Amino acid sequence: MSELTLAKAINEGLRKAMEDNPKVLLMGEDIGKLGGVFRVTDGLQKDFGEARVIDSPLGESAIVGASVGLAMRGYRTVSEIQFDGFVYPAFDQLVSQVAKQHSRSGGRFTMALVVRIPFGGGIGAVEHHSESPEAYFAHTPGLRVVSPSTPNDGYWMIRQAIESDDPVIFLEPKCRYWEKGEVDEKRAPSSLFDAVVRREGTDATLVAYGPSVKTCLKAAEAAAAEGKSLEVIDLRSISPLDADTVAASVEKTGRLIITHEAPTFGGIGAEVAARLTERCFYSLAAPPLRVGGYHTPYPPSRVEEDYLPNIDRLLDALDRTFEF
Amino acid sequence: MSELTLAKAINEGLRKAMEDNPKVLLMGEDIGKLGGVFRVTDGLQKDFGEARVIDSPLGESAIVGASVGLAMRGYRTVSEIQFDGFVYPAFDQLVSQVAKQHSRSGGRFTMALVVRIPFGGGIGAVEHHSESPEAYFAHTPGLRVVSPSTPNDGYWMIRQAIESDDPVIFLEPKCRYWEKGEVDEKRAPSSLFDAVVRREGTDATLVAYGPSVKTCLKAAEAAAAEGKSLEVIDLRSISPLDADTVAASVEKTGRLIITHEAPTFGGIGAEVAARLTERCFYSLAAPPLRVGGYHTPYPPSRVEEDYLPNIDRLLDALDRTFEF
Amino acid sequence: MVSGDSFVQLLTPEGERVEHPDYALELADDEVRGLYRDMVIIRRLDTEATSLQRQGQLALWAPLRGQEAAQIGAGRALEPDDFAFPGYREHGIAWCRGVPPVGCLKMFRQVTHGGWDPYEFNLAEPSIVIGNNALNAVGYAMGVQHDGGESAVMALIGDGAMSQGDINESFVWAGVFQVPLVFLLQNNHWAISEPTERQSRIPLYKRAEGFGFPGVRVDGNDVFAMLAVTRSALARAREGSGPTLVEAYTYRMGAHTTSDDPTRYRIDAEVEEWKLKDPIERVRAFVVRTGVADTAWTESIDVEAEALAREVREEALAMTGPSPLQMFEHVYAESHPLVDEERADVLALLGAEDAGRMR
Amino acid sequence: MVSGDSFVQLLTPEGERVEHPDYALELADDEVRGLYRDMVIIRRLDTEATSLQRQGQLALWAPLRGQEAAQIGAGRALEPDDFAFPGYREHGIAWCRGVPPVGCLKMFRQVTHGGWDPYEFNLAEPSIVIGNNALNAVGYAMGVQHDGGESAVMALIGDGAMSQGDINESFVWAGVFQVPLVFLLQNNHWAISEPTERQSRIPLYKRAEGFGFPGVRVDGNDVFAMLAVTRSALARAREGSGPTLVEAYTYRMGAHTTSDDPTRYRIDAEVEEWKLKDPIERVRAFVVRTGVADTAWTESIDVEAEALAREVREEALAMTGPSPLQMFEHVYAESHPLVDEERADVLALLGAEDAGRMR
Ligand SMILES: Cc1ncc(C[n+]2csc(CCOP(=O)(O)OP(=O)(O)O)c2C)c(N)n1
Ligand SMILES: Cc1ncc(C[n+]2csc(CCOP(=O)(O)OP(=O)(O)O)c2C)c(N)n1
Ligand SMILES: [Mg+2]
Ligand SMILES: [Mg+2]
Repeated sequence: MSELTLAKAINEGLRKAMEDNPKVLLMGEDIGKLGGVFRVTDGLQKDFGEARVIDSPLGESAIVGASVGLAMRGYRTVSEIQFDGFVYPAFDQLVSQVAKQHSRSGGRFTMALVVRIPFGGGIGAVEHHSESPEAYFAHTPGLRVVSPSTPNDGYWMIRQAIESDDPVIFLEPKCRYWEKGEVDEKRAPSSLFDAVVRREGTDATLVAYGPSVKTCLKAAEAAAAEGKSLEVIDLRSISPLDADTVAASVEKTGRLIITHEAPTFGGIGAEVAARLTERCFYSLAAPPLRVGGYHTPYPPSRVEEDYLPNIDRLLDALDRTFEF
Repeated sequence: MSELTLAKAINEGLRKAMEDNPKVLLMGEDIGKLGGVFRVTDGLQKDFGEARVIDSPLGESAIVGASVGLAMRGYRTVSEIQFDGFVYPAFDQLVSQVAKQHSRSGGRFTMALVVRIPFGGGIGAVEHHSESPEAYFAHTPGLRVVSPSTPNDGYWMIRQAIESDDPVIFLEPKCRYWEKGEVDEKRAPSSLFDAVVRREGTDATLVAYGPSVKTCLKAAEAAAAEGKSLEVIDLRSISPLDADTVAASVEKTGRLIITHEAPTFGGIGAEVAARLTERCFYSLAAPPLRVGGYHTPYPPSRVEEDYLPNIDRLLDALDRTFEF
Repeated sequence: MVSGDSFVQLLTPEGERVEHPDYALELADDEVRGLYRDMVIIRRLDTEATSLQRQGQLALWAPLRGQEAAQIGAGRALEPDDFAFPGYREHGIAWCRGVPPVGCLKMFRQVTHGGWDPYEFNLAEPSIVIGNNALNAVGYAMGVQHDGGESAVMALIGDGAMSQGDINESFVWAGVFQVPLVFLLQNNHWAISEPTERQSRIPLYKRAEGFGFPGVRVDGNDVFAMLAVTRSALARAREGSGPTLVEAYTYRMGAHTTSDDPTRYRIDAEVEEWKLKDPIERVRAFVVRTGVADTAWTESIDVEAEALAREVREEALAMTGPSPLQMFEHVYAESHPLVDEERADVLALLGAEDAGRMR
Repeated sequence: MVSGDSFVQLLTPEGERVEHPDYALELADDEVRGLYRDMVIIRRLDTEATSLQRQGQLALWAPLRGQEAAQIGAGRALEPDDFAFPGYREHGIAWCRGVPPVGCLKMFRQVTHGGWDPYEFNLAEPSIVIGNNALNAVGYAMGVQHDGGESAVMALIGDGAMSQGDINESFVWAGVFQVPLVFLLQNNHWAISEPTERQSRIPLYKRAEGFGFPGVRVDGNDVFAMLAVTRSALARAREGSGPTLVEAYTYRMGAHTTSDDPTRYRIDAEVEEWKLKDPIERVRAFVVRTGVADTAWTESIDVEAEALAREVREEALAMTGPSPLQMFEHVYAESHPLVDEERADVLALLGAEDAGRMR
């Protein structure tokens, strides 16, 4: 048991994975000497050497494209995309090779690789440093997409992602990097792809992942003060989606709100809403509501508080679901 | 009035746009001398010259990236991506520049450009030639995404897309390229972003776009034989989404089925289902159902008939919605 | 040839053996006969596949006619432990790797997206997305390097591919990490309808220098030169001296694919001119004149090729598509609830259809 | 310097004027003073912005310290009609284009993603995504070409950017279409924590040759050489002779950005060595020794810079963020139902908050 920040917890998880398996390599821009711009890989090159923690040339397509070849050779790369907004040059390799090589080769090639991406806003950054691209990946068969919301999950999920024989897009909520939490190095909390109930409640279900989980927990606090009991579910895995856990909750509460920072239109919230409506149609007392980013480019961070789902917007949605 | 194939209708629309506006340029791989692998730009280089119909070097990122610069200089490019599966190298330019330049520049730069993409399956092609990437673009604020399903729409929508001051992803249902239909060069059928009711009905609403519209009409025929009256809506525009037209229908029928070739998970169907459920909650007699591609890479075309939404799958969904 | 630029040639179009200061080549007679046989056979198989497509038995075919020497020379330079990343036209490379001829037809008949076990032949499946394979090859080569392995890697690219970002990034990485990789560029003068001049105003092999590794242009229709130059490039790679760009200066005699119509963009005169540089004819002239083989033997090869073609045709026609349910196999290596759920849906649907619900 | 490779220099670090066969430069005294003034002012403004960030007034700042000559030399070579595509560190270029100094701070204060009207100054907004701007520049240059225009275009790129696919594709296109474009590469030896050697084993300017156009390396800390070489490259572009890659060999004296910690990856000795090559000092030495200006004048420039810095600070502090509703402006040029709907939602929400619904 130790108290770690999310960034440090992931760092420890990476270290453990590298100790356990010599085939694990880290690759990315500035991850070695610098330890990554968020220091998530801090100290790893010093301890595992430049051959296993590779400061790569620039070029996201190359980082991911090379990871594909290394996977074919039996290595397990954990590559870092420096910021969410810089993953798009790698989109072609992710969609055309990472996601398809396993099925194209009839299961012979295994794409056991992880692509780490610090994602989301709320840190007052400049453009392209606050995006939430998860829906692009979730809509891509062949990829798995997960996001830890706590240090304990950060430590365990990165290890589980590395152990997975499938490619995992590992989305790290950068605005939570410096928040501390208990990490139990002894016992994995649950499987990589299970959603967990972070707070039990009876009146409505709030579904979130990554950075938005904490926002939901705060909103649940505020709602409790108003006599409303909210259940908060942390999806943890965006693809595959643990619909069973959400359905169980919705059947209990009859009300569903999904939130994420990514634009609402065409976002994960739409999938959760559509899927759960089909599954729990008769349990729903109101339509699932979505609280997400707006249909605009991520705005200058001076106004990001107004763009990001916050407690007020969640409570507003709550009011609307109860008004139904 | 003339009877044209969809391919020829788009070709005529391009020709008209080039005649009307000298700033319109065409750019892409093999679009000039060859006239495009689907001959959609056939004859245009001969008539407008190599300076306006540009056989470009390979490289989708360059094709779109150069279009951005040409737009800044006041040109209106219609670039062709040879096949859906080859648009991903351009994804970064589309998401980071095409979609954002207008707002980044406070409205000074206008991204008046069109990216034509033959999309979808059903033509017995090899890998990467049958994909449906529309959800990626629809989830990207700053882009507009449309798809014609008839020759008349092909002729008019390409002209309207070129006239639009916003960037338009123009998805051409390649399996319909050779189907003929009436084209009325005199009167535009409707605005570029309106959905239209292709067939009126009272029992359930089928929503589709591009290649799937015809499949829905056939399914409606078959259903009629079984005494079920289906309303078929052609979205035409995927983003923005004409929710009003769909809502009006759903309030009438109480049942909604959305179909597309793209994987169901995280697809446009999810957005339509979630949005309409919120809008028409009390009118819905059953949850909106989705009939889409499966969560697999597009399969070898020998089995594409089993992957693609077809009449049977639509009728099966219909049975399920009525069983609710 | 672009701007009177020269290339490495060891066998003239007339079948004259010539020497090159940097590339000595000693070939035993049976090796020469082997190269000839390889080329005759893959050309015959290529012709057979083309006609199978014409008869509707393949969805598509990408003919290699004209590029036999480039592929056989490069393919025979590879050692069993080497690993290659081909494009969609590399039937000659596949042949050299030992892939059963029909393997190349599977993807074009669309019964699969693959065609063989990459690990059995140390040959990845064809990459259709231009450029992707070169970066994958870089990664594989980084792995070989990390293993301390002795083998080399080959990435097969085209003149059009040279304009793709991925290819140039692979040059950057290969140069920086000095990986054991040979970029085998078949400059067949066309990227579908676009001539090489549309991709570069200067010879393509010169691109390599700017990335810090050597580039060399070879007569791509000269199987001896292709073998010699590729061998030395692979040797360089294996000994840790880094990557090489080998430009095989050749010509695509046929259509880009069976759906292409070259008459729209190129003149016969050009094709005729290249016919005189045929990769097979020059070897035939050489072996007969030097007595390495007689016409009886060359005819026996034609017979063998004929038989193989018939065999491949039968195997091709026998290839049946996968079952619908197979599309759910290998999407993921580990179980995935959504895939399982959708597989069950299809199963139910198929059941329903069998139950006569078909309309 | 990499492998004893030479560069174009017209003014030594000691302030000695030297001649170069290919690049003659005649400068009137006031031109020389102008260049000196430019450099002193942007360095001072850069320092001011850095301290503003330290004081929490900017989200971030990308210091140009050390690259003043590269940017002023290149920036002053541009004609008003020319159009430039900068990165995030090009404050000196912006200054030369006439952008009010505070313009560069707007994006870093995050009150906007832009900072000026691109058409007013013929300068695009900074491109943050490495590589994108070079392809946009190619397209703009194609437009100039199509217009039959006389102007040139400049794309500003870095040593790290040289590894990005987009940059290399822009080289392909620029070479093939011979567009009026100058690639101004500031090789400041670092891409955040990665030395130039991580991007290429050979001098970067040599990359151009392989794409069919000239590359030249310049002493990037010599404002005279930068002006002369960039001028001739731009002239070449305007006269239709195609693109040029100009490598300004310089050094990033400060951190990559204010969030960076260079002590983690580079040694002081290197920085100290480059201090001796300071771009401003050598001009100061030159003007004073040659009598182009006296110390009284140089001091007056310091005073002017000081005043400007104060002005910029005040303007910066006065910059208030946009209203939340502004994020919905200019998402599209034409009306968009979803954007309108969401704007209305926010309006209602803000109303509700004003109505004291805040928790
Ligand atoms: C990224 C991408 N863009 C476009 C295509 C369509 N396409 C298939 S082959 C081809 C031309 C390739 O030319 P080249 O590299 O010279 O190879 P060749 O066909 O001549 O062997 C193009 C543009 C593709 N396969 N991938
Ligand atoms: C596509 C992309 N990947 C990663 C980054 C993160 N990043 C910002 S600056 C930088 C280094 C750029 O180095 P260089 O091109 O030399 O420019 P310099 O900062 O030295 O001026 C990186 C990797 C980015 N902005 N864009
Ligand atoms: Mg070619
Ligand atoms: Mg740099």
